[in-house]
Amino acid sequence: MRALLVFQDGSYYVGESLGAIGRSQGEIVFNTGMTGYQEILSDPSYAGQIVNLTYPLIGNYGINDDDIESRRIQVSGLVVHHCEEIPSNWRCGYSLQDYLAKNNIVAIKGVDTRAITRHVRQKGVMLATITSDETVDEALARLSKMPAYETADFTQVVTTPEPYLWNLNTSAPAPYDHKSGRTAARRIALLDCGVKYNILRSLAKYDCETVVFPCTASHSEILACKPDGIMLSPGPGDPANLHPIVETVKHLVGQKPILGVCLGNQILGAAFGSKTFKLRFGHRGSNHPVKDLNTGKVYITSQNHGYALDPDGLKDGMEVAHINLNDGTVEGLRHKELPIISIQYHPEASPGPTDSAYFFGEFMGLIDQGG
Amino acid sequence: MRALLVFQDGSYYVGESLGAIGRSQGEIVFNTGMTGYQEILSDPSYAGQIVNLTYPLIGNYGINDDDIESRRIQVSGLVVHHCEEIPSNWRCGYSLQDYLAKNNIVAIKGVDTRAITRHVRQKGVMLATITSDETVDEALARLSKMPAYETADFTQVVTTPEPYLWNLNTSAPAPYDHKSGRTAARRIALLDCGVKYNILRSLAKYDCETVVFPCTASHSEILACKPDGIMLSPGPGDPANLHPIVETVKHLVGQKPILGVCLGNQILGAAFGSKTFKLRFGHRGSNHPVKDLNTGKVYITSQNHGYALDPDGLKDGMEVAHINLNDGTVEGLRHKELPIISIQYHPEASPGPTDSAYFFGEFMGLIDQGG
Amino acid sequence: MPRDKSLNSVLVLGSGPIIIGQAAEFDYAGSQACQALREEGLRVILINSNPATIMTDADMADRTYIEPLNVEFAARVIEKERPDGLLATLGGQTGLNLATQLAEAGILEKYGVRLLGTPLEAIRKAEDREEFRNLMKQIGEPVPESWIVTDESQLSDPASAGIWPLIVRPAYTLGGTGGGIAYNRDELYEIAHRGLALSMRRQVMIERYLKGWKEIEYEVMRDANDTAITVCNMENFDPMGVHTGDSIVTAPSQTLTDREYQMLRTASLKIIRSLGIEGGCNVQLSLDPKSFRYYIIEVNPRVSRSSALASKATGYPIARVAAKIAIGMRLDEIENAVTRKTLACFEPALDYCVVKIPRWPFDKFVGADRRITTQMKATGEVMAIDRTFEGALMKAIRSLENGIIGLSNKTAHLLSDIEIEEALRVPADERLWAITEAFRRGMAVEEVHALSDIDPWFLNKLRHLVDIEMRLKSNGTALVRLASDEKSDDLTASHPLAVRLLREAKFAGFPDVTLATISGVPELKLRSLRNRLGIVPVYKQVDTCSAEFEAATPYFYSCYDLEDER
Amino acid sequence: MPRDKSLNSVLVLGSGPIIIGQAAEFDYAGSQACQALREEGLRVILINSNPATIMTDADMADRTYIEPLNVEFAARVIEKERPDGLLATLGGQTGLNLATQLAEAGILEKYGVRLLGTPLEAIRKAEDREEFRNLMKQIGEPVPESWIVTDESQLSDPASAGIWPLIVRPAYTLGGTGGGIAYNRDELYEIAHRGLALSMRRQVMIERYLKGWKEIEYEVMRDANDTAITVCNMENFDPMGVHTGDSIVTAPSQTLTDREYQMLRTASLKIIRSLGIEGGCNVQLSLDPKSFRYYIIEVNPRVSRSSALASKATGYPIARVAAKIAIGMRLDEIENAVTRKTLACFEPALDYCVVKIPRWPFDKFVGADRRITTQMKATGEVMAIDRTFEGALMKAIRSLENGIIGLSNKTAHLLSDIEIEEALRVPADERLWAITEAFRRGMAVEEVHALSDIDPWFLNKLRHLVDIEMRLKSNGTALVRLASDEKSDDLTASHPLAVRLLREAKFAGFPDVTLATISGVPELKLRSLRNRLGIVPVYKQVDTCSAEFEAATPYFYSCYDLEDER
Repeated sequence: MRALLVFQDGSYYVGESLGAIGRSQGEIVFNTGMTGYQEILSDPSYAGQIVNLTYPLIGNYGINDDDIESRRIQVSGLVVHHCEEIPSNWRCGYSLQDYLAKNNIVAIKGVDTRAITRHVRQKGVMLATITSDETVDEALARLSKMPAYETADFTQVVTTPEPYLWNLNTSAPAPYDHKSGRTAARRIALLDCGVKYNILRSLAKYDCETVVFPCTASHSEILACKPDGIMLSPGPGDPANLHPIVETVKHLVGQKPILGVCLGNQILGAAFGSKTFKLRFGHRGSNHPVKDLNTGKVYITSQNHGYALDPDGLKDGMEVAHINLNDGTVEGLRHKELPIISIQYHPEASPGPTDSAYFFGEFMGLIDQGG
Repeated sequence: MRALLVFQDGSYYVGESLGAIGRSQGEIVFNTGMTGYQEILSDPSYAGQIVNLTYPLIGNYGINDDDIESRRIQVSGLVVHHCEEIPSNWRCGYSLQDYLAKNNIVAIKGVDTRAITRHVRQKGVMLATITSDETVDEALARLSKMPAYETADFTQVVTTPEPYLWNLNTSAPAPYDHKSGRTAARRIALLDCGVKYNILRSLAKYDCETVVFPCTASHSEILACKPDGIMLSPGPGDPANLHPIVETVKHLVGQKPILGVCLGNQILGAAFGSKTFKLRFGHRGSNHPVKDLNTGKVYITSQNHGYALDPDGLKDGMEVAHINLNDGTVEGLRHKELPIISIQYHPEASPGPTDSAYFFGEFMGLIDQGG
Repeated sequence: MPRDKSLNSVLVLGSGPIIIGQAAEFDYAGSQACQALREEGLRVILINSNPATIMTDADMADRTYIEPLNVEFAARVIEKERPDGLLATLGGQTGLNLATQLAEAGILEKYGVRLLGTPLEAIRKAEDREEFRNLMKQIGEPVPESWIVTDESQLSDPASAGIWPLIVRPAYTLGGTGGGIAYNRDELYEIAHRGLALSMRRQVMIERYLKGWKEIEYEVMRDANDTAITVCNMENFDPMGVHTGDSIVTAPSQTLTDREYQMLRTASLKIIRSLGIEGGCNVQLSLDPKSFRYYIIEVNPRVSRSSALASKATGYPIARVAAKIAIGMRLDEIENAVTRKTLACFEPALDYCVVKIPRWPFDKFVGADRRITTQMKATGEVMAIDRTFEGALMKAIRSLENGIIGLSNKTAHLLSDIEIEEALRVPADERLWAITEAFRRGMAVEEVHALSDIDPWFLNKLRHLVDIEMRLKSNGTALVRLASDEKSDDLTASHPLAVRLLREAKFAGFPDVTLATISGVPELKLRSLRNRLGIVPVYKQVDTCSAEFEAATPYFYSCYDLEDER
Repeated sequence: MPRDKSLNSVLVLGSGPIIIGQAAEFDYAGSQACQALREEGLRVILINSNPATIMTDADMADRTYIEPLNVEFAARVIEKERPDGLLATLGGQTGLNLATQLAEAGILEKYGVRLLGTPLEAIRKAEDREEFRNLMKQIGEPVPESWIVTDESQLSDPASAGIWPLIVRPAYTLGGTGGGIAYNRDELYEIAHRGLALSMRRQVMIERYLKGWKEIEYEVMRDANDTAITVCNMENFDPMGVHTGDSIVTAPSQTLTDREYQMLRTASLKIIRSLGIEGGCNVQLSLDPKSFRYYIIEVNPRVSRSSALASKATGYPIARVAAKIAIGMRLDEIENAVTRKTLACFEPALDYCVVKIPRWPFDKFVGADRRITTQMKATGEVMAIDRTFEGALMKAIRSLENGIIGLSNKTAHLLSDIEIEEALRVPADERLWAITEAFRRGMAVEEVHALSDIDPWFLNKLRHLVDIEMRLKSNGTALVRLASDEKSDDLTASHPLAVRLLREAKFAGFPDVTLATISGVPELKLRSLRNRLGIVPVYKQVDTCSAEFEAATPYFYSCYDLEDER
């Protein structure tokens, strides 16, 4: 069935409907990773976004039960060049189109995803819609009434409604009882703005149990679980909307070692006086070079963010520790005295290179020194 | 047996004796042709010179009875890198070393002919000697007493003692009887300063019989044979020494169509007011590009000359018609009105490319128009 | 760190004559290296003996020596030229061997020549079977279990290891005869017994037989600062057992999940780091199609034929970057020559599919054994790029210039059903066309997979192509009608199914000439029909970054898609 | 005339995958052409499908298309890019065929693309057997007499022509079986009868058989102003019957008198002029070793494998110059890239001897027929330069990298006398070593010549090498004595004969390792002995002009001579 991808600026692409029939809308972004569509679909940081995948053959290995990064599909919509109908992989449970349909995701295939990428590169991200029952003009009219991406606080949408626990024995959220004893060497309190399960899996591998708190949790609720360290998760949306969370974090600073990842990095930056600005088309993919300013070493990182920290406002001992080699933006912070580190990219990978997994180890070091 | 090649400037090369035992001396020059050593040996223009052959494998095809360009070996000496003892060619009569020995030519082999070429290129041609029974100092002392190459008139040495006739029926000089009738369409009178047989063979192919006159012949002797055209042959030595011949030629100008080749070109130039100058290391080889200024066409030519015409003095209607593309020197003249043409290179080839054979045809054209 | 300023001149070793298994890729790599070094102001001295290459062109190096590539001649050149450094990792095995010999002979030390790039130690470790196995064990990377057996009593080790099947190869026999695959203890003893008798030195090698496992390659690079990246991964169409140079290869991998991709990527980077390679390196891995188990098969501690393919498939100039690394530069100091805006320190993101097909010389060696095994037989290769696998494959077939332009070769249709099965089972140069013929005869993907072990993903793509072919055949009349419809204003509206079929066929790479033959529509008419329908190809740029950044280098491929980029 | 200013952009066609008989030389030629055209300010567009080449490097052309080399894809690129010109004579047969097809399909005319360089008409004339024969007859150049016979009654023509022997080849048989050489009328009828029966189309080709004739090649160039030059001539070690790509080749010719050389040169230039070629061309001629008779065998109206060899043998960049000629420049307007002082309009003068040896893939195709005939089987080649034939040959052997380092291969000594004779008679890849073995066994040059038809000049050189080998063997003690003489001030005076032998062996290219093996003097000791004696190699420059002019390009080879030039 014919479907349309219509951009806020009036440009549109004709393709075929994929997944559910209907309409989806969001900020259109592109991801240049060649593998990992399942992880992308379930990454909460894509909430409110339609993701255009630049690799043209999608769905080759289908969908499996393991490589899922949150409790549901998080993207608003998906744009692919070709969707493989007969996937091939030993873990494959269902095909991508069945998965999308089952989860009611309105996607589109058969469009020139490279042209779309080039358009976004040149014009910047913007609102778009996938629709199978409207004319272009109708879709545009609807788009014009949609609130801007920046106006929504998507962390509220993706955060866990209740605290939960994750440890080596779980491969999914387990109920958290604040009275129950520890099951691992360290306990991490995680402020969930849109955590990916692989962060929790990675922490578990370092012999940590993680208590995941809704992003609305207060600092005292968090500290009440007696964590050895605190982690600020990745998440979707404009960091400028997250004033309450920043305030929470300000109260946590100095209490425990803190690790911020992605949105967590920006929240920490905000807590230390910095502001964020929107990137024209963000960083989304598995091949971004990041330099550790301390060691001079370069890591290939998995990224997914549309905003960057302005380093100028940083104060109170916080300094830039990593930069992106492509555009020089801030990719990580480190406090001169306190055990606080953060990176803008994804040590948990999934999808993408696992080069930065060592960063969890650094956090463990801070915990073990401080504790 | 050990032999030496000693240069006037004191440099010397140790090799092995080739051909006759003894001493030879002359101006050392190099020839870059890769074939044609037999023709070179018998080319009268090399009189008074020791020829260094740049191609390192000499004697491969031996010596035959046909490819001889005059009645004897003309070079003073020969320098080769390697002399093949067992030649291979269907026409081969004897090996090069036997031929040299039989003809009493003192040569040298086993020397670095490329080093010698480079030396000559850098220092210019000079006197040298091949010797198998002297020390370097003895040879140098002897060289220092030798008259300079420029002081000798080698045309006197190489010219025919008596007039002779060459036509299609002869493959060697035949007696010339001035009473006998013509045997060919045209009769050419040739002033022999050191003619190569292939000039005579070439003329014969154009249905010419040639009467070859000693270079001392007077213009009236020459004209007495009632030629249709007059040819001035190539030859050895410094053209500045040839005043009497130049005077003879001045008397021939305007009488008959004239073709000058090599030394003949220079003599014609002198007859029309030009002077010659010595080239540092001459033009000797089979690969010199010459441009016909009239047509713009370029010909690969066989060359053997150590002097060039200075075009500045040319007068009385004579003009430069060909130039050398390597160094821009004069390679041919043409009279604006009279049927006089000349080239500095060898239309008869032998050795070398036959591209310029057409020049004999041009001469025939002048004869047939004028006669 | 900018380039090592103590280096003023570098000796580059060429690759000698072109032989089977070593074609122009080393000429390419060496030439790129010469240019890269000169770009950095170094004086380049070159030795090579091959006239038919651009590398021995007079202006490629500052000094070129036309000499044999051996210790004696190289030592002389070193003595004369006194280069500060020697670059040997870009001339294939020839250059590498010569460098090793020069070091062992003490020449490098004597004249103070530093071996640039990968240390010899690393090369030795990668190439010596035992050392390599030990290193892999140290770093916890798996290699296929193997035993060398000289006596039947030693068979108890492999027999009791519980690994089946095992491949048994007698050492030192002519043409490797007498080996076999053992699926159980009895077969092992039987085959080994026979093999020991046949081996001139009474020795057989027994190894885990990775039947049907996927063969995956990673091209990795590392600088002296230990920054390491993967430039490209590739997946072989032909599973284990066929030399990668004789395999049809796709880039990037098609059937790996991100987890599998990253697992093998991580292993490859671990290996390049453990070897201490400074420059490029090729890691070949074998992956179980049914689990996360994998084995390291081979490591080429240098730029290889696969690197050349990876370079052209991604736009990333591996040899150029390897040369700069060799003189001390870091990946983050080298410019991305394609975008000219980003750095060499990134991993190319492809937004197209690359297919390489080998070109074999069996047209010239009529009697030769056309089976393809672990020893490479191809002389050359072609590469095609498209937005679909089908399109890239069809283009690559046409690039072979062997008279085959699509899904049929000259012989497969003559084979009996039994012969087709055999042709699927035993890899040979034209297996591809035996597969298409099998689908024509109604064989199922599962059946072809059972015989060939080729991943169903690839087989489904081939079956898709055969499906289109068959639909074209049965829709000849409809296509003729479509092509003859001069009246309709909107052909798509009046012939929706025929137009869709035509579009599908073109997107899948069917050449007009094939469409014409099958449908009966003359080729010219077909072309004008396509133009009316707007089914025309566009050109897209190879830019190393999936359009994320603007690229400066104009390197294009055609495809049936929307936007033309030029 | 400077380059044609109406040209702004040029499409260059690459050569596709590497196949037997077409190696990296077209990559070389095409890359040189791209550079030459860009040097003149032209925009270069390139199509190629081969990833393993430097030509498809991103910075070789202004736009690179990775596409199949066929009409459909090329037409599209032409439609998009609208090049002013098409250069097709540098991509081998692939490029030439494609250009012809593009012209025939009307694509060039439709888009106003001019075919640059040699006109298609000339290409057709050179490649069509009948047209070529007619043209040669018109200009009075001889081609071997030949007849196509479909019926025995037609045999009277060749039978009565008085030409013997004749080679009879049945058309359309598998592998060319059933032919033969007829030395008289009876044999002709017998063989032709059999051949007609075997031919699927009842057709045999009968041709003058040039048994034992020399095979000579000239590389010629011509510009649009009709200036024509020969860049290089080459003489095949193997006489007629072996493809020049499978022959050992020397440059320049060694056994031709100036008269023979010029006769064939003149014929070659006449041919390039009569064809109207603008660019490079390769003329293959066959010369009777016993008279001035010759035949034109073949003309390649384009840059070929031989051109690459000729370029490297002389230093003259044929492809570069051909590209410039193609855009309208004249030979006398193009700089000599080596001297940088003279022009491309001259004929290189060599002051060294070049030997090329093919590299065959028989190590990889164990069962293949190793005989070398008129269809090329080599994959690569090596070239060596020295001041002697012996030295160049020995260096070339060492460059082969096939384990043979001198006058002995691994098998010739195992052959029986009868087998040796057979190995001399039937050309195969290792005939060279059968010859040296024959000399070892005391065969005379005349006997080897009678069996092999190889010119005695070459055979004498081989015998010279074997002579040295044998003298080394019988002088082991003397050499050991010489090497152990630590006291003598003047070794040459005290061991004159031993020193002379050593010098002769080194000048003839014997490697130290061979000398050590034969003489029993350890290699290191031998080397230090050589140093004491001053028997050390020097380097000489390849300069296109035999040192007549100073050269700017540093392109070197080693030799045992006096002056080192660096």
